[in-house]
Amino acid sequence: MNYPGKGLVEGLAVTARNFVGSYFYKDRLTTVQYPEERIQTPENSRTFPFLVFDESPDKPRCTACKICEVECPPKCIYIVMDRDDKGKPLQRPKAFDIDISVCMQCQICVEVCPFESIKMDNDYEKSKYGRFNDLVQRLPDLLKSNDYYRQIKPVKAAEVDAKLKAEAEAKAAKKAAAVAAAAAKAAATPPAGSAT
Amino acid sequence: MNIPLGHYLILAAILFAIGLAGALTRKNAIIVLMGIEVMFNSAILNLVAFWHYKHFAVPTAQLFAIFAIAIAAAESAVGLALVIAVYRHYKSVDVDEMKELKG
Amino acid sequence: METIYQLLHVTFANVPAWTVQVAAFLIPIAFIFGVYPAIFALTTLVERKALGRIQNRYGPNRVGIFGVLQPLADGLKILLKEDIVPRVADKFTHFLAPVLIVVPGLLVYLVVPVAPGMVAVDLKIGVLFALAVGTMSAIALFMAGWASRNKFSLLGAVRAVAQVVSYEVPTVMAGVAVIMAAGTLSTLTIVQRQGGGILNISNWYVFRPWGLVGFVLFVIGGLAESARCPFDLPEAESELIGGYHTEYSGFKFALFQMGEYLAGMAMAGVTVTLFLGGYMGPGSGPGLVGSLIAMLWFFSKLAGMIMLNIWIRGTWPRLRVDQLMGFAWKVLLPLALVNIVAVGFWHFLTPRPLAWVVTTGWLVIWFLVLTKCNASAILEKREYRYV
Amino acid sequence: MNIAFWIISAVAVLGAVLAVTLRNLVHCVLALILFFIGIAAHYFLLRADFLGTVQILIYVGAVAVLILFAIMLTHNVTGVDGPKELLGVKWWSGAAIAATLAILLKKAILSDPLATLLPAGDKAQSSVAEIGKALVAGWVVSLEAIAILLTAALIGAVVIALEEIQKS
Amino acid sequence: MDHLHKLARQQWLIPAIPLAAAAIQSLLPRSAKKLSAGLCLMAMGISCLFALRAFFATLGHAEVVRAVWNFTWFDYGTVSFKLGFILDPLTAAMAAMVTFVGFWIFVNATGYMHDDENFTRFFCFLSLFAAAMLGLVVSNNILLLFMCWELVGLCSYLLIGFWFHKPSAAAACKKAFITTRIGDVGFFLGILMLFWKTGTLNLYTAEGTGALQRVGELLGPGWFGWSVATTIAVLLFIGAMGKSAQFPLHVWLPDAMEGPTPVSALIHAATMVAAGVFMVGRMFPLFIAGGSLEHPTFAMDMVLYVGAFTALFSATIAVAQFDIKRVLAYSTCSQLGFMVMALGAGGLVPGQFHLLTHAFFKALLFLGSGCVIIGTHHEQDMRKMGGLRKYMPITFVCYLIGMLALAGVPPFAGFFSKDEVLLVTFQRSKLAWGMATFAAFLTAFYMTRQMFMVFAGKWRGGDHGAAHGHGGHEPHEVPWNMWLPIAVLSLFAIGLGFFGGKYAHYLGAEEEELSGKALVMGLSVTVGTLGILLGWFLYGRKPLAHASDPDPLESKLGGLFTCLNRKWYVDEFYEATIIRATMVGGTLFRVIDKRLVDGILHSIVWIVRGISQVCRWVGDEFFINGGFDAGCQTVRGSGWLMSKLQSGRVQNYFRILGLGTIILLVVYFLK
Repeated sequence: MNYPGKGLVEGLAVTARNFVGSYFYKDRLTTVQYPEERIQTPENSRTFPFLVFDESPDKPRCTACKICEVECPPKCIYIVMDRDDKGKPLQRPKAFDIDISVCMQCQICVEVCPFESIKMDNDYEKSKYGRFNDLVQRLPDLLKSNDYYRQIKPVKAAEVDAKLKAEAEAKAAKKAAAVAAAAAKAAATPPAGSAT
Repeated sequence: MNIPLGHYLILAAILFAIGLAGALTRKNAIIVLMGIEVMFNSAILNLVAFWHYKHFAVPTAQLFAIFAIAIAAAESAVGLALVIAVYRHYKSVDVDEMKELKG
Repeated sequence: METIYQLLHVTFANVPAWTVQVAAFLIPIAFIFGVYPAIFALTTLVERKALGRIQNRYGPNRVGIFGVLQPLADGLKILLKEDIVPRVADKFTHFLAPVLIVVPGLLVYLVVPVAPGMVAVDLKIGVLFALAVGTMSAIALFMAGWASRNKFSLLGAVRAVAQVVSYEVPTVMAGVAVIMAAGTLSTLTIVQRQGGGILNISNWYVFRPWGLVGFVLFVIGGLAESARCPFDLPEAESELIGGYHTEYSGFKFALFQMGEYLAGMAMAGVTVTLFLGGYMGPGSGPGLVGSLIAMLWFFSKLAGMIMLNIWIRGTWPRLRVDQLMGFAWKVLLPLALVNIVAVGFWHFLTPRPLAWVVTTGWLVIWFLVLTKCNASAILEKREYRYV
Repeated sequence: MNIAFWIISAVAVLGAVLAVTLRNLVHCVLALILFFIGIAAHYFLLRADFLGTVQILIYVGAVAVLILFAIMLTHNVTGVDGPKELLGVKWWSGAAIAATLAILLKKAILSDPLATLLPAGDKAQSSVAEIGKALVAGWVVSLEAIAILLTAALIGAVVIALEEIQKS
Repeated sequence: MDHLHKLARQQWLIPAIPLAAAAIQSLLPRSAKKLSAGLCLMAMGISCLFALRAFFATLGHAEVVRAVWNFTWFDYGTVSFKLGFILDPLTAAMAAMVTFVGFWIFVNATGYMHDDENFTRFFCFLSLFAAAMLGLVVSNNILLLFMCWELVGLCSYLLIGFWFHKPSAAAACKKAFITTRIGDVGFFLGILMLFWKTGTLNLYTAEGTGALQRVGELLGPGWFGWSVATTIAVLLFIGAMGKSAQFPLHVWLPDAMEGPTPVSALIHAATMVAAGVFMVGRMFPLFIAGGSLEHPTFAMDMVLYVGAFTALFSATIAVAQFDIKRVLAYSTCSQLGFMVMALGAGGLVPGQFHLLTHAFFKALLFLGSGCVIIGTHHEQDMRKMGGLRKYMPITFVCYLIGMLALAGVPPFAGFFSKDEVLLVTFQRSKLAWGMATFAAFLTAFYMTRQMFMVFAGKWRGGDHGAAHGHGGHEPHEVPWNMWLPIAVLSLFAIGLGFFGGKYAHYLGAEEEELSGKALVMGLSVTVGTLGILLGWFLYGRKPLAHASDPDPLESKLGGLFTCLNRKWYVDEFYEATIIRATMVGGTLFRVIDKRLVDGILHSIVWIVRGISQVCRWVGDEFFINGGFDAGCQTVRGSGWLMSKLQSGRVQNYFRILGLGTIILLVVYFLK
């Protein structure tokens, strides 16, 4: 049956269903009551970079190679390499600052890092009351454990771990091979004079 | 209330004179029409005043007032339509410029 | 007013008479100034919550328990806002408009009875007064839009005035049907005429063929006159930013909102009075208890009408300007005129079943004729390319 | 209630004076509305409630809006009305004629014994039902004539205002 | 009687219902065909029920019953104009006939107009016509009657010219309108005179103050030596002549056949043309006032002979027509002549009775011809028909009944009524009776001719088929909504005659034994039979073989046939005399105006100019000019001042108005 205003009446029926239904079926409500409840952010989401350390914050993966500092398009990364008293580089950052009011979350730093040290975080609660200093993330703010990384991005973390492990094993194997080779060489080489 | 009838009549006369002055002095046709509305209203006020003071037994004066209001409404509708039509033609609503009969 | 006067006079027999008189004057005014703005405040909250539920959201629920303090928070926020007046605006008119817009809405409540004998002024011409005062809002809207010196404002104002003037006609005509049936213009008498019958309900005018049609017409006209959805073209956010109140901020803006809501509620109140039996309902009658029940009935009906408005706002899309005008003049006005004739049939035809049949038949025939005549305006269900 | 008469009269006169003297057209209309409301208040004071309401409904609700629309359609929307017209011959002659007329009318009114007539008080009660009955009983022909007039005015106004649009 | 008065108060409903339907229909869109036709039929049906109720209420009373309901239309000074509605047997029978026949004609029209794109407009006009006609019938006031009279004229104009894109239809509708308007001048003069003499336009009132109840006061001298009543009657009859197509104002009716056939059936056979007869019947007291059977008034004589002549004259023309509808149109003229003649002979009852029976069978014949036209795909020439009996059996049977009724064959309705007419005429004038009897003979003959040409023989439509491009179609039977009405009407054409005797009593004539009953009846049957036999002899034995064959009668009569075929050259005569005379007169006056009057004027001017030259030479230059120039200057100056007043500035006028008021007030005070 078709009558004038049919569409209007059907529309009223739909909204009435919504109105009543939303009191009885919680799954109709799409709102997340934010401070009390949060939703797991998707793995591919990203906010700002952070630095990964493995065992303790003293030993970040970062070697202060400054590749990221160079590559960063808005130049929001500032790195000072740590040196010992003699001025010898210690291959770790003394200062690592990211100005998140400048950072544009492009992830290029992550792409270029050869040490899998800098990664994108998904922590979105970075609001601060100050406009200048408060928004500069210092090294202690940036350092987060690998466990944390595994937690927020399990798949990628597993890949990285596997890769690092493989590299470490390869390195160890190579080292072992080198040691073995050296040993073999030492063993296999007769004294030169005796041969001639 | 003990205002004598004369007060109302004089009030109506003053309002009428104001309306007349508006209709006479202003150049804008719309204000001329407004002046005429003022005169209409003051005339109707007379009717109602006489009804209240003298002929309150029958509603005839109020009927006349209603008729007069209806006629004034019709007059203003047509008058304003004419003003709009004239404006389209002369690009002006100045009554001094509307002195030609030919279009 | 007279009832209150009597009540006070009897209760406080030994106070000077003029105090009683003044009190009888002030109490209704206090009532109107106190209750209806309070209902307005509540309505804003209920509206937001209901709209949320209609869209499967929660709505405001943070300020106070269930968000009941939200209106207070809104009010505070809007009071603290900066009041900006455009430099080129017509200052005086710009200031006057938000003041004037609240007045007609409040004036209408003067003649809306909330319980037996409880009406601020029992005017003999109550219905006409309510409708006449309603038109004055058009002037305030025009002043607001014109004084802002803003194209969007002016367009909104012109739309508002055209809309109010156009929908005034069918609304009044729908009211005329009730006036004819009741034989009086007094709102109190009209409500009394709707009493009796089964449970004080069956004599409501909405349960008459012409009354139903009149009710629908009046609700539509009321929505349009108070510029509520789906007739909110004057302030259409997506087209005119905010229409006539684009250039208003702070408390003046709040006054506009308030005026609009008060006008809408006033129309709802008049609708309840004219068609839904006012305070009539099971249990309402004279006496203290009866009056309280009657008041309960009136305010529940008012709440129902407000909910209907919210429901409609949450559902229907906005009209186009030409559709708006065409609807008023080609559908509502003829239907209202036909409805008046139907009341004539109702009045003169006996016995009642015959009147029912003839009136219903007459209205249905004309409804079909109007549908046929406006067939080109009725939109078919359309398949959109991009769903 | 004397005070009411004087206040309302002052409002009405003020409205009328402003309506015909203000420079800005829209302000003129707003003043005119004030005047209309003043007249309506006078009707209420004279116990012609129905007329007062009709006055508001028709004049404030319709005629004033109509004038506003006419201004919007004919003038620059800000409503500013050209240079000042004061102090011209035209102004003085018009004002003089109006003033003379007012004075003479006052004299005429006061010279009549009716001017001192006191009000009837509560006896003058307007009954809407009475007006309605009179309209459809004794004055039905006038009512019909008014109806025809209004219809003709409606059609005429539309035709006059639409004419040029259709041509172009 | 109380019941009758109650019904009389409701008489207005009979025209009001179709009027309301017309009002609604006029607002319907073009596509609402079914709704429009439904409304029209419904309104007519309801009206018919009301009319039948009124009709049956008037039956069975011992004497003539009459109930009226008058009301004041408006007061003008001391004069109050009243309108009124009447319920008496004349009205009741007429209203019942109009609504009943009209209803079936409307049904037929739904079929006939089925494919017309202006269907809605057509039915709107039909409703309006029905309303006007019924208003005419039920009005108790000559002014209301006249208004409705004009309104039916207007509807007739609209409906004849319904296909106004055809030039012939446009001309025909103008002709019908103008010709009847000539008669209406007389009618209106009659009304004015009636009002002048009696001061009222109501025909009957309960108090006995109606115009027709006071004809006794109208026997004073009027115009041309007649009494006032006779003068009014003659003037009114001029109106009736126009409306009822009496010679010499009959010329519009045949041309009116340009309209759609249901219109011809409704307006030009059953109802509107009968309005003239009805009006004469309604005003009958005026016609007979002051006369008797032996010394009838001039009005009665005029009515009698105009009727008799028209009956014969039109019948002769009908003999030689080839258009199926034109034959019927002239036949209608002729039958109207019979009715008028009967009235003129003092026989109100036979005249009205013939009106009723004629309405049924002539509507039947017209609708039948409409069926034939539809069945043969819009062919109207009888020479191109033939053999339709095979193709359209139902139409044939009904048409045959109608034809027999018209020809006056005994058991059918036409026989009874025509016999009554002839009988009453026989009492008055042997001459008129003779003419009428011959007309009856011709009637039988031309109807037989038509039957044979249309229904007998073989289908001749194919002859010209190639030329028209659609003639290849075989004729076919029409749909049910077209044949059902004629079937219903044919029942009445058979049966209605038996009520004739009762009808006489019903309308109030005294039962009187008329002489020569056997002779008249025998002769009318004889001439009817002879006519049919002659028709069979000429057309039935050997039907036309081809459409181009000459008419058998043409070979017998020769030039006379051509003369009849051209309608006795009346149109040409009018063209040559009245119209030409008017044109010539106009030209003549123009010439007189230009030559004679202007010539005189010019010569006077020359003379005056000559004199003035002399005067100027003699003394003007010297004596007068000195003072005159100064005067001229003054006049010019004042004129200049006055022209300043006419500045075209509204406010100046306004200002002067204000000043004038002030001056008036000042004068008032100084007085």
